[in-house]
Amino acid sequence: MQVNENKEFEPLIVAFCCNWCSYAGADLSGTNRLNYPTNVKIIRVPCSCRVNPMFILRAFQRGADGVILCGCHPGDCHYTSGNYFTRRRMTLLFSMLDFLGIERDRTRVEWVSAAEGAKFAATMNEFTESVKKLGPNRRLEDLRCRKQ
Amino acid sequence: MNNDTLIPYIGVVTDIRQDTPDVKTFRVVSPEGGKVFEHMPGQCAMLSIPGVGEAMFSITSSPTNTKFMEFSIKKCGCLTTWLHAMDVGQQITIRGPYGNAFPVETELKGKDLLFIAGGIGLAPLRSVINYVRDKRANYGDVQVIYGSRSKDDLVDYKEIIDEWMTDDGIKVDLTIDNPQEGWDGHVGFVPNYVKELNPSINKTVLICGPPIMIKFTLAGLKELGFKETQVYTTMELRMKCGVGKCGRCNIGNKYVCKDGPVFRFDQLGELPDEY
Amino acid sequence: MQEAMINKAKQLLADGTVNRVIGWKRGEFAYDITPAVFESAEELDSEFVYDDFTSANVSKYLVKECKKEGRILAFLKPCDTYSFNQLIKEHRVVRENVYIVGIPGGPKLDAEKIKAKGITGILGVKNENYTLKIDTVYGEETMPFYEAILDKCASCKSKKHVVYDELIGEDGDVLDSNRFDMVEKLENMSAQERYDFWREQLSKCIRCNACRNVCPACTCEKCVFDNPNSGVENKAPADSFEENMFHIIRAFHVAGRCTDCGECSRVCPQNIPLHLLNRKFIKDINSLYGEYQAGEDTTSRAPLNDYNKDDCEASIVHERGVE
Amino acid sequence: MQRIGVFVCHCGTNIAATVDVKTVAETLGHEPGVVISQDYQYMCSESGQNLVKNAIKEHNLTGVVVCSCSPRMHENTFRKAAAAAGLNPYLVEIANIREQCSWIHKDIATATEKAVILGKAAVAKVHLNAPLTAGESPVAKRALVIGGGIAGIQTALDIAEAGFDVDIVEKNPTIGGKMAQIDKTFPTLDCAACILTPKMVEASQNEHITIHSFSEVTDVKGFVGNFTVTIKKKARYVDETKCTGCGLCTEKCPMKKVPNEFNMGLDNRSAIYIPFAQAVPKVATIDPNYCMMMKTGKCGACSKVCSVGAIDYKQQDKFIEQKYGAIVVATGFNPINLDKYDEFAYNQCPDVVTSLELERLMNAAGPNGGTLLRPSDKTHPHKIVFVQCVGSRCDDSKGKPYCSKICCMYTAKHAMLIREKYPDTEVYVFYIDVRTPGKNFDEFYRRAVEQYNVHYIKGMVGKVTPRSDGKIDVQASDLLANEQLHIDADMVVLAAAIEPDKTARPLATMLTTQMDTNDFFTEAHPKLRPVESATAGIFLSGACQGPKDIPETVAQASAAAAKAIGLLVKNSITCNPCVAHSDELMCNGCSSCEKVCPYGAITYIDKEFRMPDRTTALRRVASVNPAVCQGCGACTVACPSGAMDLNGFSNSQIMAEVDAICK
Amino acid sequence: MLKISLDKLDKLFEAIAASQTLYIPADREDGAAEYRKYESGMKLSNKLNTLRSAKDFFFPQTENLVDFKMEGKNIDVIDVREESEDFVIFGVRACDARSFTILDKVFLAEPVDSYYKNRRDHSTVVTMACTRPAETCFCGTFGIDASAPEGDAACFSDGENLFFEAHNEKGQKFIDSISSLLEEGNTSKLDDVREKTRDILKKLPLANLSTDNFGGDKLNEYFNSDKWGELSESCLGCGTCTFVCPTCQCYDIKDFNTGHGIKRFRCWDSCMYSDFTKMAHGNPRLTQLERFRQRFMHKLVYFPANNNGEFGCVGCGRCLSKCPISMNIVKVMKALEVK
Repeated sequence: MQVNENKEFEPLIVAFCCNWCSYAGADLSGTNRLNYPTNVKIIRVPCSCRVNPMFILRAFQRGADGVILCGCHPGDCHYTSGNYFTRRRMTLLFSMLDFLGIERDRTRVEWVSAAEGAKFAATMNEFTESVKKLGPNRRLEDLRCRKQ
Repeated sequence: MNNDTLIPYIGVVTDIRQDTPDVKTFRVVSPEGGKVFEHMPGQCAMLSIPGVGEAMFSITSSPTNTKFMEFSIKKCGCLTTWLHAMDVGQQITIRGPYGNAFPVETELKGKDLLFIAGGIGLAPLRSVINYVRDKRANYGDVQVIYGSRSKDDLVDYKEIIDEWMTDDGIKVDLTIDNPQEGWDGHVGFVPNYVKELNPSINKTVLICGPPIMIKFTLAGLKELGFKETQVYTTMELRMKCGVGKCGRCNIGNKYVCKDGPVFRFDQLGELPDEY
Repeated sequence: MQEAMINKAKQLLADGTVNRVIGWKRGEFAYDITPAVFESAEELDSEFVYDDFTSANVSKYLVKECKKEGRILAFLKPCDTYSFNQLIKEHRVVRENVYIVGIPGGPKLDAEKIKAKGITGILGVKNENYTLKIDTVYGEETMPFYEAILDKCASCKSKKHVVYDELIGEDGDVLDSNRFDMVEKLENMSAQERYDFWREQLSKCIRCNACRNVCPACTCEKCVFDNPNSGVENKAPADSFEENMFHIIRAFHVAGRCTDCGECSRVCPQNIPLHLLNRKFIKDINSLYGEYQAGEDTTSRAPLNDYNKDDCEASIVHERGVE
Repeated sequence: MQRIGVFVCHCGTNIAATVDVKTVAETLGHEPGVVISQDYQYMCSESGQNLVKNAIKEHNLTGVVVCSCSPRMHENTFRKAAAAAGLNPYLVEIANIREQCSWIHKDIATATEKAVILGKAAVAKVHLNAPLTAGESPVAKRALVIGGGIAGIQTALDIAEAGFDVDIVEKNPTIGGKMAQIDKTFPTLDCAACILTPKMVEASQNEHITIHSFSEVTDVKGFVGNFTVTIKKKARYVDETKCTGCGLCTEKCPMKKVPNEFNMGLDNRSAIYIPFAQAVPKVATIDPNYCMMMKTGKCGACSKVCSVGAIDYKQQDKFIEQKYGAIVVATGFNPINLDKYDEFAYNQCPDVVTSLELERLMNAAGPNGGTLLRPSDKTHPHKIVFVQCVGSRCDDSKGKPYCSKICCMYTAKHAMLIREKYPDTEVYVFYIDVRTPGKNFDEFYRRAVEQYNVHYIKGMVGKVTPRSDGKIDVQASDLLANEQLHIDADMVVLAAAIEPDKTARPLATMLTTQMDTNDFFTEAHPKLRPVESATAGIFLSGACQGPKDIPETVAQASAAAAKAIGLLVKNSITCNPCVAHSDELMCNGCSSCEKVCPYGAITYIDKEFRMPDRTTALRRVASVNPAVCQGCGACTVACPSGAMDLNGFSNSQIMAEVDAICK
Repeated sequence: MLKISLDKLDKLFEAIAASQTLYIPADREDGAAEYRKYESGMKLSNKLNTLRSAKDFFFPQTENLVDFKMEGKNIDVIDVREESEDFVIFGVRACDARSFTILDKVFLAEPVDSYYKNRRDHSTVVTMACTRPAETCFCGTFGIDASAPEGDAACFSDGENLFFEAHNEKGQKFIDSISSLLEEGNTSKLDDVREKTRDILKKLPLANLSTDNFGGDKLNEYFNSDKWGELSESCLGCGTCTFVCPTCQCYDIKDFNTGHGIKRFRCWDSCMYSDFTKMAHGNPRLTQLERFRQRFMHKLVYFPANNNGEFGCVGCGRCLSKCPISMNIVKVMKALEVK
C-alpha cells in the first residue's frame, strides 16, 4: 500500500478464519450488516491450526500490513484441540517476530465464535485501526513485491 | 548494450498438433512472423513460460523450413504440462540456438545414413532427416528405423507415412513393442529390429531414444561390425544457461549445452560416466 | 583422554561389539578437525584425535551411519547426547545400531577466536595451564584459554550424558548456565534496536545452508527450502525478506526439538549468532509452558505438539517486554 | 493451463446494490486461465445453475469460481451443479462477496474493489484445486440420545420405530425430565403424567431402546457414522437388574430428611429413593451423601428388607463404550438460579416460589397432595401474584437476553387452574408483553382473562417484601393506568427464565459442536437445517437448541429422529475428501503429526524405498486413514518437511490465495 | 615508485571516491573484513583478506536478469540491464585478483555474459600485496606471488608508505587520477618487506603443496579413485566452500513472481547441493560422493583441461577456515596424491 499525501494510508489486512467458528462469525456480522473496513480480506481455513507460520510470513512478504488469525474459542474447536496448538504456535511465532523487531501490533490471534458476529466486526475495526497507526509494513516486506 | 543470450525472444505458438497421447508438436514463429532465429539440425532452444519454468528442447523442424520452428514435446514435468495445456496464440519465451549440431555439412556429407530412434527420440532426428530430404543430393542412402511402445506413440506418424515413405531413396522401418490391432508392421524392440534388418556397416548412424534403447542398440551395432566413430547421438541433460557457464551440464571437461548435445560415441567414451 | 578413547575403540572393534568408529580426524593444522569414520586399529592409531578442537557434534552422522551394516561406536560429548536422544525420539536413528561411549565435553576452542586476536600463520596450539601457547610463522603468541573457547561452550548447559552405553570418566551435572543472557539483553532493547541488530546480522547470510545441514534437528528428507513445490524454496537470499523467512522458519521448525547444541552458530561462515533464535524459542517455551529440555528424554511430548487448556494467549507477546 | 469459469451472482440486490457485479465479472475475466466470466441475477436458482453447467460443458472448464454468498450457504449447491455437468465437484471455489463484502460495506467503489480481490483469490486457489474423490465409511446402525426428557424419549421412540437400536443416556435415576414434574399442559389442560408416562413405559419396553439412566457421556471420539462414545454408568448402589421397584427399602430407610429434588426441595425423601411412582426404570437409588451405611458403615436397613438382594453398597461407576452412527442431543433446560434476584425476595420468603415449584405444589403427587398451600404455613393463599420475565429479555448480566417463550402460556395455565379450583383466590399477573403465538394459545390466554377474571397488569414488579404478618407486599407499577400499586399477596410466583442444562457446555466440547453465547446448541442453519448441528451426525432435539414448549419439542424431536434415521439407513456415508495425506518420499517418520492428530488418524508404516544410490531401504513413514481424518490440518503445520498436506486447503492453495490478496 | 604516506590514506580514498564509487575492505562489528562502499572516515581493514571473496563485484550472489509482464496470452520482455557506473575495488589480494582472470575465462568466453562484462569493463582493480600471509594461504601453489599481485594496478605497503604500480592502461589511468596526492618514493624499505614476505610464504605449512600431479590429463587417474568415499564421507553437502570460493561460478536461473510481474534472476548455486543436477527424470550425481568429486575434479582436472592448464583454485584459503567440517581442497589434493 502506498502512502499518499492526499490519501490516508490504507493497510492491507489478511484474516485467516476457521471454517466453523470465525468464518461463520464473519458471515454473521455480514448477515447483521455490521460494518468493518474493506481492508480486511478473509481466507477460509478448516481450522486455525491449519495456518502455517509460512502463510503469515508470506502475507507480510507480499505486502500485507497486518495478519490476524481467528478461530473457535479454546475448548470449542470443531476438531477438539486444533486451536490449542494454534495458540502455542502463534504465541511463539509472534514472540519471535517481536524478537526480530517486527512491530507486535501487526499480528494478532482472536477467538471468535459463530455467534459473535458483533465481536468479529469490532475486532476487525479495532485491528485495522491499530495497524493503520503503525503505517506500512516495512520490516517484513519483500522489496521486489512492493507495488510501484 | 548488446543483446545477451540470457534474455529471451518472444515466440508465438501458431499451431499445436497432438502427436501421441503424451506428445504434442508446437509450431513457433516470431511475433513479426517468420522464424525467431536460424539453427542447424540437432541444436536446441530454451523454451519458457515465465514463472512456470524454463527447459531445453531440441528443435524438431529442419533448418530448411524457412517459415517456422517446431518442437515435439513430451508431457513430463511442470513446464511441459503447462505447454500441453496452452492454446494457439499463446506467447512463450525462446532463446537459442544452443549446442552443436549433427555434422550435416561436414562428416555426414556424402555418407549413407542410418537413423535409429525410439519414442520421443525421433524429435531431434526429424530435423536432420528433413534436412537430408531437402538436400537429398548431398547424401547417400537414407534409412530410418523407428520404434515406439505402440502405434499411437509413434511421433509424426502422419508425416512418416505421407512424406517420408513416399519419398524415393528413403527407407523407413517402423516397429512397435507389442502387437496391436490395426498394425500389420513389425513388432519388437528397436535393438533387436536393428539386428534383424542387418544394415550395411558402411552407414553412419544417428541414434536417439531412451538410454536403455541406446545402450542395447549400440551393443547390437558393434556386434554387426559398426565402430563407435560411426555412431552419433544427442543428449539433453540438465541444461540451464545454455552457454556452458552455469555448470549444471558439466561432464568431465565438456558442457553438454555447449560442446554437445551431439556426441560421437568415441567422444562419449572419454567422458566420466556421469550422464 | 585421546589415548583412552583409542584403546576403548580398538577393544570394541576387536571384540566385535562394533565394526566402525565415528570420531575425529587430524587435519593440516592444529585446529582443522574433520569428523570421520574409522574401521581399523591402524587408522585409529594414526589419525584419531580428541583434543581441545574436536568440537564437532557427530550425532547427526549417525542418522546415516546407523542404517549401514553392523554397529558403530560413537564418542559423544554431553551436549551431543542430547542431540542423539532427540533423534531417537523422532525415530531418526536406530538405537541398537549405535554403541555410545560418553566422553567428557569441552570447553572446546574456537580457532576463529584466536585469529580474531590478529594471530595468524598458526603452526601449533598448546594449552599450558589454561594459557594457550600458539606457535606461528611470525613467532610465538599467547592468549588465555578461556578467551578462545567456543561461544557454545561458554554457555554450556549440561555436563551430563543423557544416553550412553558406557562412560569414560565421570558423568557431570546439568549446569545452571547463563545461556539466556544475550536473549534477555535483546528482549530489553527497543523494537527498533532489535530490528537493527537482526537486520545487520541476517544481512550477512549467504544461504550456504551450513547451519541447516549441520543441525542435528534438521534431518528432513527434503527441506522445505529445497523443495520447489513448497512455495518457499529459495537458493540465495535474494531479498532481506528471504533471509528473515529462512531463519525464522528454520528456528520454528526446530522449536521444541532444538537441544541448543550450538552447532549452527559454530559453523556459520558469517558469524551470525543463529543460536539466539533457537534460544529465544527455548526461553519462551520454558517460561510459558514449563521447563523443557529437548533431548533430555525420548518420551516426553514436544512443547509444540502439546497443549494445556489454560495456556496463555498469544496476546502475552503484546503485554510484556519492550515495544 | 487451466480453463476457469467465473460466475458472479447479483443475489437480487443483496450483492448488486453495493458491488458493481459487471465490473467484477469483467475484471476477473482478465485473470490468467479465466475463459468465461459472467454475472447473473440469482446464480443459485435453477437457471443460474444451468448457466454454470452449460459453461462447464461448452468451454470445457477445469475450474469454477462462483462469486456469491458464503460457501457455508451454497458451496454444496454449486458443487452438485458442477458434478452434474461432469466436473469434479471439488474444482469449485466460492468467493464470498455477500456476507463478507456487499453486506458490510457501503461504498460501491471500495466494495467492488474488494469483491474483485476476493474473486482473484478464489481464481488463484482454483488453479491449484485437484479433483477429489470422496471415500466411503460404514455407518454404525445405532443411535445415541443424550437426555431422557420428552425430547429424548420421543426421538428414541421414533428411531426405534424405524427399526434401529437407540440408547438413551439420562443423568438422573429416571427418564421423564421436566415434563414429569409438570401438572397439566397448555393449552388443553390435560394431565402431563397421563401423556408422558405411557411414552416412558413404551421406551422402556421397546426392544430397540436401551436406557442408561443415572449415566453420563464422558467421552466422544470418531465422526459421523462412526462415533465411539464412553458412557459412565454412575453407581446407584442398587443392582438395576434385580431391583423390582417394590419400594420397601425407601419406606424402611431411617434417613428421611433428604431434600426431594423431584419436588423442587419442597419436601423430603429417603436416602434410598425412587424419584416418583412412575419412574422408569423403576429402580431404587441410594444417595451416598445421605446414606448412613455409606457414611458411617452402620445401618444396612435397605439391604435387610430387600428380598431380591439388589442392594450393593460397594458398587462402582461403570464405563461402557459403544459405537454409534448418529447422536441426538436432548439435554433440555433448567430454570435459572434466582439467587441474584433479591428484589423478589426469593431466598428470604418461602412463599415466593418459581413456576416449576408451583407446578409441584399443585400436583396431586406433589408435597401437598395436590392442594395448593403456602409452603410457609400450609395455609391456603387467597391472593397470588405472578411475575413474568424474571431473568428473561434482560439486558443486564443477571438474566438472559432472550425470551424464554413458555412462561406466558404456563402462567395463563396456572392462573386459570387456580381460579378454577379456588375461585376465592385473586390472581394478578404482571407482564411486559403477553406472547401467545401458537395454535389455540391466544384463545387460551383470553379465557384466563375473560372467563377466569385473572388480573393481567402490564407493568413490572419493583419489589417484593415479606411482611411480618405473613403477607407479602408486592410493589409494582401499572403502566397502562400509569400508577403505582401495592398488593398484599399471600404468594408470589416467579416465571424464571430457562437456560440450557449445565451439562450441555462440556458435552458440546466433546461433540465438537458449536454453541451460541447462551450455551444453546447452534443449528447448522437457522432456517434450513434447524435440527442438525454443524457437526455431521450430531442432531438437536428440544430445548437444548432454544426455549420450546412441549408440542414444539416433540415436533423437533421427531424431526431430529427423522434426520438420524436418514443417516442410519445408509450403509455407508461419503467421507469428506478434504483430508490430510503424507508425501512418503518427504516424510521423516518423526511422529510430530501423529502427536497433534485429534482423531488418531495417523499411523506409521515401515515401507521399502528405493534410495538415491539405487539401494532399497526401509523407512518409517506416516500414513493417514482418510476415513478417520477430519481435515483439520493440525498435522500439516506440525510437519517440518511439509510432507503432510491437506486436500482442498493445500499449502500451495492457501499461499496462492495470500498472494492474490496481497497482489 | 609513486607513493603516498599511510597516514594520508583517508585523503586518497576521498579523492578516489569523489570521482567514482570506491570499495575497500573494512572491518565489520564481528571483526571480519568485508568490502564496503567507501564513506568518509571508513578505515581500511588490516585483515589479510575479506570473509567473502571479491567475486561479488562481478558475479553477485543474486542478480536480476530480465523482467516479464504477462497479460493474457502475451508476454512482455523487459530488459533491466543498466550500464554500470565506474568503480574502483581497492585492496584486492593477489589470490582474489587471480580469481578474476579465472572468472573471465568463463564469463567472457563466447557467448559473452553481458552482465558480468558490464561490471568488469567499468571496474578498476587495485590490488594490494600481502605482508602477513596466514597458515591457510597456498596461492603459491598456483603460481601466484602474494607479494606481487596482479590487477589493473597494485600497491605495496612498507609499513609507512603505500607504493603504486600500474599494470595496464586502466591502472595507469587510475594512478594518474590520484597523482596529485602521490610523490616519488624510495623503495629500499619496501624491498625488504617484500623479501621478508617471500620468506614467510616459503615457511607456510602449505608452501610445498604442488599441482604437479593434477591437470587436464589426469581424468582417468582420479575419477575412479577410491579416496572419494572417505573424503566425502563427512561432507555436510552445504554450500559454504562454494560460496566463499572466489572462483566457483555455478549458478541457477529462477523466476520470482512478484504478484505484478515475473523477475528472472540468477543466483549462486553449488555443485555440492543434492539437487544441483536433479532433473525431472532423475539425478546423475546421486550421492554426496559424486557431488564432492565434481567440485574438486572441476577445479583440479576439468578446468585446466579447458584452460591451458590453469587451475580453478587460487589458494586463498577461505574454504580451509570456513568449511564446517574442515574438509577442503588441500586435504583432497594430498589424499589423491598418495598412490
